[in-house]
Amino acid sequence: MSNMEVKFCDISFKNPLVTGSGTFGFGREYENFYDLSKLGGISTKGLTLNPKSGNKGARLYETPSGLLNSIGLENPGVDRFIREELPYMKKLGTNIIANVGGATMEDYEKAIELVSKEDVDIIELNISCPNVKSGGMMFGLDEVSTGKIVKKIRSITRKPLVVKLSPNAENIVRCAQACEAEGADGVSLVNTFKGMAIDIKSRKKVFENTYAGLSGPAIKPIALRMVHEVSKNVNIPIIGMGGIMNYKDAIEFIMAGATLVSIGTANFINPSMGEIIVNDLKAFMEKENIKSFEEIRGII
Amino acid sequence: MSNMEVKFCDISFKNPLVTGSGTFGFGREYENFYDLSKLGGISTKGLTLNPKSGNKGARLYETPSGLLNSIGLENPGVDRFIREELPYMKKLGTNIIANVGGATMEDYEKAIELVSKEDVDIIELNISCPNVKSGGMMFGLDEVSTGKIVKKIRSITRKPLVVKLSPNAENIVRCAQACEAEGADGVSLVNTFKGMAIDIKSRKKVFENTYAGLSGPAIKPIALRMVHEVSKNVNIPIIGMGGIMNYKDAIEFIMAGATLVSIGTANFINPSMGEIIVNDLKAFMEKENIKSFEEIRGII
Amino acid sequence: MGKIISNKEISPNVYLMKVGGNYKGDMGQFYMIRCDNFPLLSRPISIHNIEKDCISFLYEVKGQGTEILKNLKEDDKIILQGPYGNGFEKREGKIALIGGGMGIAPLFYTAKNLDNVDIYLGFSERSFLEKEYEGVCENLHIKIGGYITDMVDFDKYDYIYTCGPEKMMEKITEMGKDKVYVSVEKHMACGIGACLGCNCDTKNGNKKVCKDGPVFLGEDVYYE
Amino acid sequence: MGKIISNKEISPNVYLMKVGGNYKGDMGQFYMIRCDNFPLLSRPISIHNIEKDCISFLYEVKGQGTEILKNLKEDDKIILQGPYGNGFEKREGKIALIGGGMGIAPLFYTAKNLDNVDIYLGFSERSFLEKEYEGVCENLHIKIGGYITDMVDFDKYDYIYTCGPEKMMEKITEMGKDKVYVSVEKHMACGIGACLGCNCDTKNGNKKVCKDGPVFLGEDVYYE
Ligand SMILES: Cc1cc2nc3c(=O)[nH]c(=O)nc-3n(C[C@H](O)[C@H](O)[C@H](O)COP(=O)(O)OP(=O)(O)OC[C@H]3O[C@@H](n4cnc5c(N)ncnc54)[C@H](O)[C@@H]3O)c2cc1C
Ligand SMILES: Cc1cc2nc3c(=O)[nH]c(=O)nc-3n(C[C@H](O)[C@H](O)[C@H](O)COP(=O)(O)OP(=O)(O)OC[C@H]3O[C@@H](n4cnc5c(N)ncnc54)[C@H](O)[C@@H]3O)c2cc1C
Ligand SMILES: Cc1cc2nc3c(=O)[nH]c(=O)nc-3n(C[C@H](O)[C@H](O)[C@H](O)COP(=O)(O)O)c2cc1C
Ligand SMILES: Cc1cc2nc3c(=O)[nH]c(=O)nc-3n(C[C@H](O)[C@H](O)[C@H](O)COP(=O)(O)O)c2cc1C
Ligand code: FES
Ligand code: FES
Repeated sequence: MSNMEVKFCDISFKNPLVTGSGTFGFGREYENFYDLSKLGGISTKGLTLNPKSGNKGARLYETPSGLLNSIGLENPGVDRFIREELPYMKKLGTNIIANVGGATMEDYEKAIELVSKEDVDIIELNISCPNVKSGGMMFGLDEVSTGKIVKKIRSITRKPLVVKLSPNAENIVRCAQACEAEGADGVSLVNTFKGMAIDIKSRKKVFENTYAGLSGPAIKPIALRMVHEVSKNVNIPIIGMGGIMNYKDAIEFIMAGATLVSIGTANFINPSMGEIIVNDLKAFMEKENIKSFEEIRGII
Repeated sequence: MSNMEVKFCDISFKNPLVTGSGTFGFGREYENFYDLSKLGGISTKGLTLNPKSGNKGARLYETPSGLLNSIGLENPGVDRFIREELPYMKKLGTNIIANVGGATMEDYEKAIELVSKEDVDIIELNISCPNVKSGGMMFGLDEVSTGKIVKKIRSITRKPLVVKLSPNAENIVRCAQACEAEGADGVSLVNTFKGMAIDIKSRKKVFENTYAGLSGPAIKPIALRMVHEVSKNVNIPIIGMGGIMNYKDAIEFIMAGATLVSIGTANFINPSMGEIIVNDLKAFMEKENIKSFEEIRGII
Repeated sequence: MGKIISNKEISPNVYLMKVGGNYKGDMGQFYMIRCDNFPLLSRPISIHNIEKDCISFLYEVKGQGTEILKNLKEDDKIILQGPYGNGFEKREGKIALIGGGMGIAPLFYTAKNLDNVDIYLGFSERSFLEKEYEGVCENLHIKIGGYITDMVDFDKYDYIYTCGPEKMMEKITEMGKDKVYVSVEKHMACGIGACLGCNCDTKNGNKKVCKDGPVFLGEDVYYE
Repeated sequence: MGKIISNKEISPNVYLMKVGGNYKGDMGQFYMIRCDNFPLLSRPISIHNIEKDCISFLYEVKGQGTEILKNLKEDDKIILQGPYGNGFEKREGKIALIGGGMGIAPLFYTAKNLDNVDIYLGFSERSFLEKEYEGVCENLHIKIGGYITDMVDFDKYDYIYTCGPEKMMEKITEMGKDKVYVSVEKHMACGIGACLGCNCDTKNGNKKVCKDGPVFLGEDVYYE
């Protein structure tokens, strides 16, 4: 009998599939499509200390097999998350990963302090959002600043701490190593790639911020390579993501070394994608006679 | 009247479209499809001092809107290029860009010395091929090693020198700046992104080298962003490339700051693509009443 | 998964597509439509009509997604997700429906579901489906070229429902004030309120076109 | 740009597609086939037959590309680039054509262009097109399951042309030695010798399957 359960940061996940931050809200929008307790976990929309109204102008642009987004971390802020969303999420019967972003170190600290008091399973420290000007990503671009923020945050929370890494980092392996060195319990990768689009008719850039974040199947080969590289160079577990559209992609990430896998853009293609992939993963395990994902994790 | 001519490194190109190294051989394979004198230029298959037989095993893998390749710089070597290919190319009536790669600094130097004596218009120093183990890319990953090799090569050639940059570099802007500082006449970007693929049935990596290079429309939004970033930070001209599939993409790269644009993977989709895009660019200029590409270059 | 019943070009580049099945939906709602893996995102298309055993969509071919739609033939498969969004409400009183360009698409089903409506349709070059629209309203007014707003006596109506180019809807809002409800268009990824990509800036803060809209009180919307 | 004349499933997952037009090609050559922007690469498919006003392809549905082919209907458009490659040569003498699985595809047109051939076809589960192949050869031998090589008396033939799984072709080369010509399959991007992606390692060095092949002297090929 196949058992889909995996341990990640000492927490039990009923299966390795989680939904990616910013693509699943707080779950509400998907509850009518399937029973969300089927998921291994849900990563919340990126939270900041104070509410954020997000970016103006175009927020989406489709590219070949990819999606550029410039949402700009629109979110209700940590307080309202705790009051209005978390109680709902707790009833869903799946693990909650609170994704926290920020513009300044102080914001990060305060937000993490507040979230740490709550009943969330994991904190995902987002230092990789390319869509807010003075925001997250600058902390995640090199191992020195990554190490610094992880050290600080580690000192203020006892929650399992996962750091979400940027594919735009100078060297994602060294960033992951810095996370490990400073006591992070895991890393998640990748966030979106910094990309851009130009409207040649109007001769203007599509996004007010000029650059936006690229996600979807287009980035999968690169994301998979990054997960593989990181997994060979750190001992903390990985949440792998970037263009996963079906169970086959998910298995590739697991074989490359990911313990959990996350779907982002795929949720937009079909709101039931989470359930579909969980079912397909189960079927795959059975067909291939895999008893536990440990058997295939990191075998490449 | 629209004039497609552009100056690049003081050399006149009849139009901004060149074909990308490694995707156009030495032109021969395309001569039956269209009159190659229609092209602004041709960048040769990456040349190394000695002949190379390339990589074993799978060399190609299709991804959503992308192509992973692991050719491994198969080429006849500089000598045979000079003897057997260059005389043919000289007759094509288009500019010749000799793309030169290498595994050691010495190889680079010798190869460049030989090529410099020949009648090629530009030397493209390839420090960004992800597909040879001890090869080119390690020179192009950070600005220090980039600066070093460019300095050395600059001292041994008077040919216009363009450095082909890697999107896998830690910071492509700083690499470009290092090229400029050391006297390169231009930069070309991007080479392929390091990616990977796994065959979940056989539970094996697809490529013997594990990683391969991703090209095609999937990478366009990222490549375009890199060209834009670089163009805002250096004063030497740029050959822009990465996923250009039609004249619209080409115009985006020009608006982002490229002087020349190069098509790679697009040649595989339709061997006449070079001619098609040149014609379409011409039509676009006329329709939009653009007299010279200078009017729109770098306007974003 | 639906099956195409028919897919006809009714005017240059404009298609009317019928998909078999028992689909639901209110006036002004839309479906997210796709065929296969490509293009990546589904396309939002308004409900043009719902009949007993089929739903229809009226669309213009713009880019890759609609190009693929246009090539669908009888019996081909199509994926419809929906109905999504908050459409036009059923209100008492005399209502004018004003459509410009492809904005006319949702007004057919809207008219069918309302009593006492007049329809104003503005086309840039040529009109189509006049007969059909005539069958679902009291008075049909058609204008080809120029401003459709020139034809409307705003005082005659209790409500104005409009869909079309933003400039047109902005103008109508100016003229019709708080009587006007507009159907807003934004690029969408999820269609269900999860991605926050279809943001519409309103007097009541950020609204999601796919979930809070596409129909909003005209005066609430900050036009771009 | 060609137009589909017909596209029929002749056995589970195996389709015979006819495209109208005056196409050229020699036996064992192939076309690079695509429909639209997706998937990115064209698919190499052998010439199955060429008639006065049409060309046909016999293909198995494997993945995304062939899935799209399979959905094509009469009058749909398709893009054919070719003919490419060095196919089977016209040689004097008695020739055996041995096909395994979809490797049978090019052998029909090959047989049509040769005199004095016997055909051996190996299928894993069920056979198809027996009648058609019977019409273009002296003797048709069919085997379902097991090894097709068991049926062939290699001494009887001056040449052996084969196309099918690599293991089969390797075995045939072992048995038939320098009489054997094999048609090699590799993933392709350009189809014209430019990308160096379809490399085949041979005793004479690197060869491009798309340009130097797909047909090689069996003994020259290093099987994987
Ligand atoms: C709620 C809603 C209802 C709509 N109803 C209809 C309808 O009934 N009939 C009709 O013809 N059109 C309708 N549209 C517009 C239609 O969605 C676009 O024309 C279509 O998505 C264009 O897709 P494409 O692939 O042909 O064009 P592309 O330009 O290739 O599309 C690229 C991307 O931009 C998006 N996009 C492009 N134009 C628009 C647009 N105007 N609005 C939203 N997204 C766009 C696409 O969805 C896609 O993600 C509606 C839009 C919305 C938001
Ligand atoms: C010279 C030549 C002639 C061929 N003739 C025929 C034929 O007549 N009938 C037929 O059914 N098949 C033929 N094939 C195999 C056919 O090209 C593949 O089955 C097809 O490309 C699979 O595409 P897909 O999108 O369905 O599969 P996918 O697995 O989705 O394809 C993904 C990628 O892998 C490549 N690929 C997958 N399998 C093969 C393969 N076996 N050979 C080469 N590339 C592959 C595809 O071209 C594509 O680039 C031929 C191959 C070659 C090289
Ligand atoms: C619309 C959108 C919003 C996102 N918002 C966030 C966010 O708030 N915080 C975060 O860490 N990642 C965010 N991401 C990144 C995703 O969680 C994920 O890392 C990325 O999209 C790659 O995965 P995918 O290709 O499966 O989408 C967002 C992605 C998208 C497409
Ligand atoms: C099959 C293949 C071979 C390539 N070989 C080389 C090479 O020898 N030297 C080089 O500088 N770039 C090489 N490239 C990179 C291309 O020149 C180009 O930089 C890259 O493919 C991005 O452009 P594209 O998306 O238009 O293909 C190769 C690319 C491909 C796909
Ligand atoms: S389209 Fe995703 S929130 Fe509206
Ligand atoms: S497919 Fe490109 S060389 Fe053969």
